[in-house]
Amino acid sequence: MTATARSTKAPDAATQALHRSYLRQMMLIRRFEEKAGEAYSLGKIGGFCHLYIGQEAVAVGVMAALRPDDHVISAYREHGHALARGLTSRAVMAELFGKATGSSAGKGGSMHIFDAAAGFLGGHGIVGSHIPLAAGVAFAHKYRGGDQLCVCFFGEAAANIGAFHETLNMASLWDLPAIFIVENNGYGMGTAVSRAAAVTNLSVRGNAYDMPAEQVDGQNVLTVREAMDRAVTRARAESKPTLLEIKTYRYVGHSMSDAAHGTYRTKDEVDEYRRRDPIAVLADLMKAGGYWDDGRHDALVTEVQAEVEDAVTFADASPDPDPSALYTDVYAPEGR
Amino acid sequence: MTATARSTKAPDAATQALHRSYLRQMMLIRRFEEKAGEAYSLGKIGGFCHLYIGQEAVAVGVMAALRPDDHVISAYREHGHALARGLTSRAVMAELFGKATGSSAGKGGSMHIFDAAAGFLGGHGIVGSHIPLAAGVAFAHKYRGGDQLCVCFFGEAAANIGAFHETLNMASLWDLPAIFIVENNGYGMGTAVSRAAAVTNLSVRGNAYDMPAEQVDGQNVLTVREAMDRAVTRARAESKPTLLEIKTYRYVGHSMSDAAHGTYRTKDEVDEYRRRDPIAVLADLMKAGGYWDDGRHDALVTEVQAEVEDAVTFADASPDPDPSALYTDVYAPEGR
Amino acid sequence: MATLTYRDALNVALREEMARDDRVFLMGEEVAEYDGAYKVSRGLLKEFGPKRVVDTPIAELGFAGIGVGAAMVGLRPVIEMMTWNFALLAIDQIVNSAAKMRYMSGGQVGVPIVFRGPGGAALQLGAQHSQAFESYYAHIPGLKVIAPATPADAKGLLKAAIRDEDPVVFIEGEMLYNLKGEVPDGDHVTPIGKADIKRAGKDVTIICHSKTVAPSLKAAEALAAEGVDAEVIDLRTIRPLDVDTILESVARTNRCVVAEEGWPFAGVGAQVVDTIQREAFDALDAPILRVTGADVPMPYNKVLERAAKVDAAKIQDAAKKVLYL
Amino acid sequence: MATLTYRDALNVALREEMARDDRVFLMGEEVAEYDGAYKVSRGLLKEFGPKRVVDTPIAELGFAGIGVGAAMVGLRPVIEMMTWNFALLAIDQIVNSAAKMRYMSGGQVGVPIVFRGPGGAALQLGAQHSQAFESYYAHIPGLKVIAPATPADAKGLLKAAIRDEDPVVFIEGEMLYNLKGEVPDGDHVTPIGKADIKRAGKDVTIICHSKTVAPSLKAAEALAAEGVDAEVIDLRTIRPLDVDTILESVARTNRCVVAEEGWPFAGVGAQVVDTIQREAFDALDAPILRVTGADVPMPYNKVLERAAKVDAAKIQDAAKKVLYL
Ligand SMILES: Cc1ncc(C[n+]2csc(CCOP(=O)(O)OP(=O)(O)O)c2C)c(N)n1
Ligand SMILES: Cc1ncc(C[n+]2csc(CCOP(=O)(O)OP(=O)(O)O)c2C)c(N)n1
Ligand SMILES: [Mg+2]
Ligand SMILES: [Mg+2]
Repeated sequence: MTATARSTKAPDAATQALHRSYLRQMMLIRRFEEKAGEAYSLGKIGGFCHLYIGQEAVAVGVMAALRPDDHVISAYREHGHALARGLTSRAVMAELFGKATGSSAGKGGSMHIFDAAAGFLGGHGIVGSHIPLAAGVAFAHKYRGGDQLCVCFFGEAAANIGAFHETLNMASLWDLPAIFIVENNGYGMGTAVSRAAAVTNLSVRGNAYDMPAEQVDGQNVLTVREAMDRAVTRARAESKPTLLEIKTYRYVGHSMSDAAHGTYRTKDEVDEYRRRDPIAVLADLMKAGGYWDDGRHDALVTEVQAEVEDAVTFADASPDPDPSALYTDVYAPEGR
Repeated sequence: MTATARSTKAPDAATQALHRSYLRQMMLIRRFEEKAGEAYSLGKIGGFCHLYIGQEAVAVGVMAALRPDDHVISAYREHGHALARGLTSRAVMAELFGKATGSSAGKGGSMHIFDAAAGFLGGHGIVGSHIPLAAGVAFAHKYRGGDQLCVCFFGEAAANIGAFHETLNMASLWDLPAIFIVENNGYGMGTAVSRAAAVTNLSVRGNAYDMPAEQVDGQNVLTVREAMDRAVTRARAESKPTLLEIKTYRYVGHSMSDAAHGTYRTKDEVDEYRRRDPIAVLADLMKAGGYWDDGRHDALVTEVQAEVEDAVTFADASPDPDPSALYTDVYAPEGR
Repeated sequence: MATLTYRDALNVALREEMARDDRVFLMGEEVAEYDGAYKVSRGLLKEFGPKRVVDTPIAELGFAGIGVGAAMVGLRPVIEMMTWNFALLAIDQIVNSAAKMRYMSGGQVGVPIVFRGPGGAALQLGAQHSQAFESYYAHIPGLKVIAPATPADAKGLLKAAIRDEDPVVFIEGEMLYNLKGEVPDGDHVTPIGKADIKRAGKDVTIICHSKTVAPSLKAAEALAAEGVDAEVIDLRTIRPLDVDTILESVARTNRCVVAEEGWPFAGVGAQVVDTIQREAFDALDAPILRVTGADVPMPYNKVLERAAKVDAAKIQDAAKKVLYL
Repeated sequence: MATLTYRDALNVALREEMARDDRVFLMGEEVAEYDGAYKVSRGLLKEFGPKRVVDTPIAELGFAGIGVGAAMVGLRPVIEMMTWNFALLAIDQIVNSAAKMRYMSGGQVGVPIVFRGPGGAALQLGAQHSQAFESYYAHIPGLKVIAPATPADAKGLLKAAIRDEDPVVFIEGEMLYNLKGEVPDGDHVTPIGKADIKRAGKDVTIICHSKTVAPSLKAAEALAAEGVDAEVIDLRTIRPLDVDTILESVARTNRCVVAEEGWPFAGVGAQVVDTIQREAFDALDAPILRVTGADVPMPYNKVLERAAKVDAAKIQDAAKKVLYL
């Protein structure tokens, strides 16, 4: 039985617990992002704020396949990745609020969430710029001789920029343990993938670098996890990179200043995708297996709701960075 | 009968004349480059000087398929392209000598040969930087509604840089009448293609952009011409780009400061390639057809030799640019 | 004379130039179907169609180069950089292709192109999205660099830039897009290379451009209340620099402050200072002071960001210092 | 103390640092099997193997970023730019990734990396291959910028750069590679941020760096023959600038010339001038003059190229002007 197949037979207890944890993470990200959207409207969060609503299964399925000593790097739509990697809701929310208790001490913001201890290396705002960084991290892992790997998340529109090409070529040429995740949510800002890429099946670009590549259903967290398991094995056992194009959708606008629909896509299209919501897909599968029900679901809703409320309270109550922080961290402290 | 097939039957007179002109152009380029090498050793040419010896069939076969109102753009190994496009030996040699009579008035040099009237748009020194320029020229042709096209020459090593990727994607997405010629001479400076590109058959990269692509034998000028005819038709009739990987070899070092062999390739390898010399390949075919012989060949050797000697005499006798030229051409003349 | 926002003034300039010359086209990310990330190109797709208003993939280096190529054969591209921060990816094309083509072709091939978009910081966009790169482009022979501060100049200078035979780097301000002002109707073309004396004064010259113009004027008002009569010069064009206007002013005021949004080291202001001390050494009664963005990557936090930015108080303060007040 | 070329001094520094710290690796085009386009890395592949001396494809943006990524997790990459002209393709990684990482991560992630290679013009390489970009990098908070002029400094400063916790832009000179000089053996580490008084003098301060040091010293000799005692200061580090040494000198000489290879507008010299006039206004007896490369793309022709470049005569001339001679 593959994990994705619908089944009335329940999996073992460990698997059930795993599924519950995936569900919790996805629900947490969803609630967190909704709350971030509200806080943005209240002016508590500034700048650009790119929400991850609809794409949760990608972050959760990917992270599930990793070890704590692996590394993860992402772009500006990274709140979900950070939470799935284990950063606390408090640290992420406080960063969005620009507070000293934030994961980047309030200096990074929504687009630059970092947690070195968790192996979470940002949050990067220049499209595609972190793709070579990921290869560099993988290069270091290989250099040191360990079997760690580096995962890199980016959008399908980023696959059209030069850094993607240069990096995938080198990663394949040098057999670097990197996994490149194209989150194909169909749009780069207002531009549909078919208006930006001469091939819309982006996984075919793997051939140009002799890199194993797959297209993956990104609405089912278990499918994502399975594809990742294959890629992780390839990285750890053979030190080889993989390109995973994970098909997903963002329900919300590109950023807080962009409407969810109306300009470049229809409400119908958004509704259509919402019908295969990643949270519902997993919850339904668990229910079908008999190890989930509405009661437990409601309890989990309450639980993540409480966690997010606590994060907001914490962020609200946290102080701004000290004014002196303006001039620290430009360079290493003297004498280090 | 295809033009490349060996045959004892002679083609018609027009074709014979065409073949003679290809042969002459290749021989002229060969002799021109040998002479440039000598002049460099004498200090008459400065800076970098990248010779085209061995690759002549590519330039000649490609240009043969073009119209005068098409455009051609190249990198720094472009003397051969310029001559094949119809720039005079005098203008090119004088440019290498840095003289006022040079094709770029002595301000460009070996890497920056231009002739706007001939549609020859340089001579560019940053690897890959002219690939988007070519697409831009093709964009302009399409914009204006004509059926002109733009040909872009670059080395196989340039296919690893970001500009290649970004440009080929847009050229395909927008159906631009551009022909991208990868002159795969096996090396980028001292780096063999297999040490720089994760795929050594570079034509497969066309798939990543849904762009028609071919691998072509670059030692036979007629094969090059045929492949170009297909690409030209595609560009003119359908306004579609093509990627042609033309396999060739440079007999000489990367530039004047690089030995022909010893560091990164063996003398045997160079000798091996010399055995399929593009000039000999065509001359043999013409001889087999009965419309060429040693006497005519020797006369042609003398003819191109005289042309090149004249070019050197001309370049030598030409003046340096006026000192005031230092400050002209930075901006358009006032009031233009 | 209509009252327009800076955004709409740019839009009008684009529209008029596109109507006037069918070689002009606009290309960039989200310029067409989305009407522009900052809506500068609103309505242009509808009016001129997809041939002349072209959405691109995210490929700054590539489409900057495509613009240069099109300009080499006679079109007049306007290439929008969604912001100038992203143009670092394209700077090779701007510096090595656009700026040098005419020279290295011995005068044969000009590149009449405009690269435009917002530069500098908006609000809380963090380190990678809050940079002012005027000095980078102004460093380069072969480029012209323009940074308008008002709706009228936005229109007049963009029209001039599009008509120019040489590559122009045109740096707008996201924070200025909503600024309203009187804009002359019709063919209002402002000459490139001419500074504008925004306020005449006799005690101190404040030199500024783009986003530092408004705080400079505010500082001048505050100074007036303290009995100091400040002259405010908006450079408008950074390269070529209007040295005459600057020197003429400093010859009268004998004191000078230079304000710019960007970082201090080798910024535009450094060049202005160099020029003045060299050409007007004896006129100076005090060292020239500069007011710049803090010499740090831009922090996200609101309070820190405010502290990092140039404001009227800092300019006022500097002006008083050069007056030894 | 051995006599080494500048090239070999760099080679020794790389070799010693690679032997000392196995986190250090060298990456770039042709650095390994070809022994370096300019042979700076000669023998390193043989000694340290392909894991630590890595040939790359032509992909400046990509391998600069790979270096930054490796540095983020604790390696100490030395990334060779075949020349700094090509680094414009990689400047986004240097400015937006390397320089800002520590700050935007709130101090968590440093980037101990060295980007190095030759900058400026060699001989007749034309417009795209003859550019000096010190001011670009020095503009950026988060970067350190070094440009050594002698073999001893090449060794000592490269070692310091490799040991530094922050990203360093290290600009060599192709025209200096064959320069010979005494180089201290062993662990010779020159502190970053300290200028070097190459010649003491009392009449005028000549500030220079990299390729303008030799012509400055030559100019000083010529001036001595005319009875002028010039002090020559080699900046060595551009950022952070050694303001103390500069000011101390100008306080004594009261006159100053700044020479640099690059273009004038917002160059390094502009910042030096700005600093001096601000901090030592009353000490100055004449305006500071700058000697720079001509404000044009570099021409290929030998005669024009010579006219475009800084030389001793131009520096001497400027020194006499500030002395009103
Ligand atoms: C180099 C660069 N160009 C443009 C932008 C502006 N921009 C930010 S996000 C974005 C769209 C990216 O789309 P995609 O890669 O599909 O990711 P998604 O937003 O869908 O997650 C653009 C154009 C940028 N940040 N960097
Ligand atoms: C962006 C950039 N990086 C590096 C160089 C230095 N360089 C000049 S030619 C060359 C090799 C190019 O090889 P290829 O593209 O195969 O062309 P070929 O020389 O074989 O004709 C290199 C690395 C450059 N000019 N530009
Ligand atoms: Mg997307
Ligand atoms: Mg090659």
